[in-house]
Amino acid sequence: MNINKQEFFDKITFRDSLRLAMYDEMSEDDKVVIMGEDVGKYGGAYGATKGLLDKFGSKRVIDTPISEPTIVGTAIGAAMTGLKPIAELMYVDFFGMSMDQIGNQSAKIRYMFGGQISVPMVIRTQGGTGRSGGAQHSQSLESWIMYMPGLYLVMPSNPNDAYHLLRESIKTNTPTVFIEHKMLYNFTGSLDKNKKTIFGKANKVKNGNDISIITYSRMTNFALEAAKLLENNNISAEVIDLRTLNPLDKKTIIESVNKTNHALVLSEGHYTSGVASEITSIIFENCFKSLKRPVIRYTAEDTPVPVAPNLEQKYIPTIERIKQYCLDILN
Amino acid sequence: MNINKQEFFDKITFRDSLRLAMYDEMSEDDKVVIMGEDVGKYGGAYGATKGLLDKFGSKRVIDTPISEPTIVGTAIGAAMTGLKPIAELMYVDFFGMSMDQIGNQSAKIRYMFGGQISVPMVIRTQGGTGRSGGAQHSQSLESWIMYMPGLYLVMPSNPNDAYHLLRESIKTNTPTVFIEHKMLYNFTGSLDKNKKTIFGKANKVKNGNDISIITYSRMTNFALEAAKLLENNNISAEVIDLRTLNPLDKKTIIESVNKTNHALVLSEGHYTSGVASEITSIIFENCFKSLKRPVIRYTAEDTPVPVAPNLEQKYIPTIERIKQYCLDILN
Amino acid sequence: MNSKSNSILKDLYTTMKRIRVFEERVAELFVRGETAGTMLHLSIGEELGPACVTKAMQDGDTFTTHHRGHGIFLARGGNPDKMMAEIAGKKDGYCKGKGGSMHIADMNLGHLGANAIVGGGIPTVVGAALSYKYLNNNNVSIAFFGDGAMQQGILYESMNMASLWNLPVVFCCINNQYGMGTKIDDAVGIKDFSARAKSFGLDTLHINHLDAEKAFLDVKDLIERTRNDGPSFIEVECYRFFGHARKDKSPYRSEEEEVENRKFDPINFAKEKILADKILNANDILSLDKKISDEMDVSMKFAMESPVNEESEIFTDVYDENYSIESVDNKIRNILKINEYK
Amino acid sequence: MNSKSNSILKDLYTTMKRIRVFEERVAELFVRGETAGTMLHLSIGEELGPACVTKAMQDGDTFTTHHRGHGIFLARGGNPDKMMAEIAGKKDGYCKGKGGSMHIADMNLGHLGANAIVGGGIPTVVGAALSYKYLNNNNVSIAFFGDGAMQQGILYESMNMASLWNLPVVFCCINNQYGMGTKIDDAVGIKDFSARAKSFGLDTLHINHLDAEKAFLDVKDLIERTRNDGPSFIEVECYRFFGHARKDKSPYRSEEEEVENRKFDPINFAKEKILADKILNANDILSLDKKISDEMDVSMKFAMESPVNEESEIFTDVYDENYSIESVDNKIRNILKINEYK
Ligand SMILES: Cc1ncc(C[n+]2csc(CCOP(=O)(O)OP(=O)(O)O)c2C)c(N)n1
Ligand SMILES: Cc1ncc(C[n+]2csc(CCOP(=O)(O)OP(=O)(O)O)c2C)c(N)n1
Ligand SMILES: [Mg+2]
Ligand SMILES: [Mg+2]
Repeated sequence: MNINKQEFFDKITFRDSLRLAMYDEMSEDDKVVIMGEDVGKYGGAYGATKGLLDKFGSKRVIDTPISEPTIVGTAIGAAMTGLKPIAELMYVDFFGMSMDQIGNQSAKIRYMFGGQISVPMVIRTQGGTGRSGGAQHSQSLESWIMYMPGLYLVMPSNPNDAYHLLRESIKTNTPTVFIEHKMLYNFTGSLDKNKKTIFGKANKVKNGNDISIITYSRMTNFALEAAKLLENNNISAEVIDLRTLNPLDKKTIIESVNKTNHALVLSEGHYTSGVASEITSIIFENCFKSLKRPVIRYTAEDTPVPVAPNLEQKYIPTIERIKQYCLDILN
Repeated sequence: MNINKQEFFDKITFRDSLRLAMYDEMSEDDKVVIMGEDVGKYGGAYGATKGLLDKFGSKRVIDTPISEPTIVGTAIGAAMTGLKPIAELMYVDFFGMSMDQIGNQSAKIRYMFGGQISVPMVIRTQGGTGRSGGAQHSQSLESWIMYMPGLYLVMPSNPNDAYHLLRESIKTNTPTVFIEHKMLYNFTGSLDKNKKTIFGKANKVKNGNDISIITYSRMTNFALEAAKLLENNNISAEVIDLRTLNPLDKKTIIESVNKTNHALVLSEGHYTSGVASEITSIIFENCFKSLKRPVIRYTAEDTPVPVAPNLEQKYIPTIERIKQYCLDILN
Repeated sequence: MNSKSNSILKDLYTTMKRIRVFEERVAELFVRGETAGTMLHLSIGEELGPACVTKAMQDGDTFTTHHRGHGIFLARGGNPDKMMAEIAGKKDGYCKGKGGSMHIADMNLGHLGANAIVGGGIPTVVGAALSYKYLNNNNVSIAFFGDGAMQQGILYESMNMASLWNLPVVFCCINNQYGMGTKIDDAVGIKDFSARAKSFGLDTLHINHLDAEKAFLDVKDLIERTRNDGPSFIEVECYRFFGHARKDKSPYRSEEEEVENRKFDPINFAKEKILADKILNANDILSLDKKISDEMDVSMKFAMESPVNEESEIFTDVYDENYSIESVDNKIRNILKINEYK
Repeated sequence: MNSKSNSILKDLYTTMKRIRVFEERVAELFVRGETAGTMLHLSIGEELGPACVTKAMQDGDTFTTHHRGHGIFLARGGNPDKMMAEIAGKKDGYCKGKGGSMHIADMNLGHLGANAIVGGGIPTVVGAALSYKYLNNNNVSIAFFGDGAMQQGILYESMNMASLWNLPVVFCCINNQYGMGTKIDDAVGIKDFSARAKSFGLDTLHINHLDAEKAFLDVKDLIERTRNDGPSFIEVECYRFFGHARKDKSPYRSEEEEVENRKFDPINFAKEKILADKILNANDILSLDKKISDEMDVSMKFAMESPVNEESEIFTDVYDENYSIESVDNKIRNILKINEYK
């Protein structure tokens, strides 16, 4: 990539934004290291660390064996003793085997030890459907993390947020889980290094008056597409991209719904007991008086993810149906 | 225990109910085996398998090494090849290391393999606060499981349900997570072997007209105590014990709230993104028109569990505050 | 060279060749855009292990495989039509297209499932072997996995349990020298996997040659010992001829290395031995190969012609009972309906 | 016997004795109902390993412990007042009473934390050692764990990584023969833990005697080698004199076994050697013991008199920054307030 050209920043991929964020952070702070399976020579399963090994060497970009719990655990130990590790888990689905180190250790160390020490680490990982990865390579497990006090949880939807939020995630001393959607890596947008994304602040990506679509990660783009379609029906939808699920910017959600009086919560996770349940509760609780219709949560199905492409596509929310449910709510 | 005396059944502990359920099921079906850490000679960390080794021998009551992922994985393999294993995880907190086998394997095998095979196993485990076990031995992690399609989730509150639901959990071919609250083992009640608990049906443990308290597991008892206090204020609270979180008996919840027009959701899990969020959403969605006040969810705090007994006590819902919040809602 | 031995080698050759051609057709299916996704892990070059080990199995023996398991399954008798259809994500596949390449299974054949989690299927066979011991039948259960899985803790937990209970389990490591782009030297401190297995009390066998017949006989002995005496470990050294998955062009290794290593081809080795020992002549082999090629063409066609599955299939097979899963659409419609007159 | 050696043994005796008495006071604290809960895992009988290994550590070296870690921490210099207060769940404890016996830590002393998850603290030291290598200082990091943790997969993943990267890590197994009620023979197929470690490329040391001085010298050598040459494994055999936790009366083992094994007491052994070698006389020892006893009485008193912590402490230390955590009560009050006039 030729990062000296403005056009590079005008149309940068999500992937390159992430690479650049790590590049910049590593250049500024030599305590930042990357570790994970195939993050070095291979450049990351989805290419997000490509080039970093060449630039920073194998002491700072560390290829690990296929040992997820220990990758996270090692990052914890490094973070407690002076480094700022970015540990990559190739798929979010590998939370299954590493939740002890993530949820029982990194999230709780500061608390259990009475505030003696912080664990300044980032767990970068990748999730979601879209590539027929099947039930064990396509999940959305953010609700597990959102349930764990002590962890920040970041799920950006565009290159600018990806860049700034990853840098902030590395800088903060609180262990942070950073989940990238596999279908976003090739998604392009502009990046302005001066246009910092405020960590913990939701983004009103589209202003609107009739209904609020509250979402995050890849579904933000689905929501925007649906909002476009809704314009044809003379409906002006507001789209809120949460960006960070912890901290969660309740204020922006509530203000939006209090304005539009209608809400659709959109998530690629399962319906039951997912992030959408939490957001839905928050809206009902706080906008009970202003809501003209019940909040609707539109999510993936309550089944494992099927492999067959035709099933996988119907398994998650579709733009067409987002539009339709908005119309239904407003009816 | 002298199980020939009626009085034994009139006042049986939760622990003995569980033992008896396993005893009866193992007596009826020689494919049922128990495996886990210290389930044999030790009789289980909380005594729930005491005596079973003597009765059924070490081929059926199997002490395992301290290898949680493999305990679950071994149970899966056994379940796929003719046995009906009950795997004990000593603490629910050990989900952290075994969620791959629980959530990525047992829950999904049937689906991924197109319905070719079932995984008839039970994971019995134990959770909750009350013994100063600290952040890694006192969690309520049911929301992780509730989020995983393919798993039943059972959390009984009394000896009769414990007995019948455990037997049903063993009988069903769907992998079932059965979570016992550590403070319930010594809790007594009556057991009627003929009074079967319907799997998937919530229990209206107390009838009432003014407000519905929706809860499960140990908090059911807190709710009942609070309901008693509320009587003094001339308030009649209805208490619903969900018993199984998957299947979830939405109908009973909805009918109750549609009658009382007020609801408090009570859980020992965290506030954010927990089971309470799901129940709260369901009530708002389905009782939006009948609700006179917003639903309130009352839960443990959004922090790890502190060890100090005085802090631990304040960390979870208290009976006094349950009462108070009911009054506040009705005000 | 007696005729029994003759037929062993011929069998092994046929099995290996069928794997090779099957995988080539999968690659073609991919190129034609007919596979479900790109996560297709081919075992070209690694045929020896699957052929030898599955041939040493008996009725009722079971196994699990890793993500690179087509060859093992096919060698054990998997139906290539249904396999190919599953890989294409189609209705006629083994798992109705819901599992795909990485989650293929066949209970009738004792295939307890491929697994997309490295190491994920290993404890399954410990549990199966526990059943066999309990039920007092004489079966073994075999876990196949890659060298990468040697770095998954669950393997050692499983080895210990199998050893403690003296279970009829075979842990079979197909060591193709790579875990994705990471060479084995960059993944382990010490490469002697047998030493690891021995330290947990397992009987071991290390195959690092191309002689399939010899390998088969050694494996057969070991599996019979396992049936009676307890767990064992097999390492089969080989080389992953191509990229990790369909899109990987292996930029992390040199072309020379690849060319050099592809010379160690178990199929060529077997073919030459067959010719040298005059078990078959060149023409026989040509027509055998042709038969295999035709067979796999048919399978590929079968897969391409198989219909996709109905949308309603999303909702089946989640729970055992007739617990009907409400679609999200239904859930939403209900809520909208209830609140219609507000 | 030179005077340096004299002082080593005296030191080791003192350290072991301090552990013993500390643990006895914890037991007393429990009986008085002054501990936070019953999950108190005493290391009586197991003092040799903690004493020797911590004495061989240098400034800046770090360690993690398991749930039975009081002795290790105390031996490394832990303040018994603050330890006892933590075990009581009090404000003056190391972790403000929020961590308790199983989550005690002291960053100033390099104690990266006890852990209630068997094996949970093991990879931490691999990460610490990675830092040391990166930062180019000369420190080692040591994980202490029990024989039960030898059955946790994460240990082998950690050994492999330490070996692969040649990190200054010591894996120290305090083998007290039991994991709760399960005797080691019922937990492992093969008891030779050193063989396991060796197969992953680790230098090993097995201590199965009571001679603390000899053990210390061997450990010291090993740790110095680790500092320069890479990871190692120490197994210290001992016997858990009492139950697993405070309420366990060990019904799963015989009284004879206990009586027999309690004879192998490292403290008695050291005392007799001190007397035999005339390093101290009986009176010296009596007064030394008295001093220790007094010290621990003071600590116990300190713990009992320490106040409980304020309720507001529930909400601190969760996140690093001044991210204020809203209490559930606040959340509820807000919702009620917003909806007041409905
Ligand atoms: C637990 C887990 N970690 C990482 C991956 C991603 N991944 C898939 S295959 C693979 C390489 C596995 O190497 P190996 O076990 O040697 O098998 P091979 O691909 O060489 O057949 C990796 C890292 C995974 N699927 N599961
Ligand atoms: C992962 C995990 N599994 C189980 C337990 C419950 N448990 C606590 S201590 C213990 C025994 C551990 O034995 P060992 O490692 O030998 O240590 P010891 O208690 O003998 O010092 C068990 C099973 C736990 N805390 N963590
Ligand atoms: Mg490999
Ligand atoms: Mg022990």
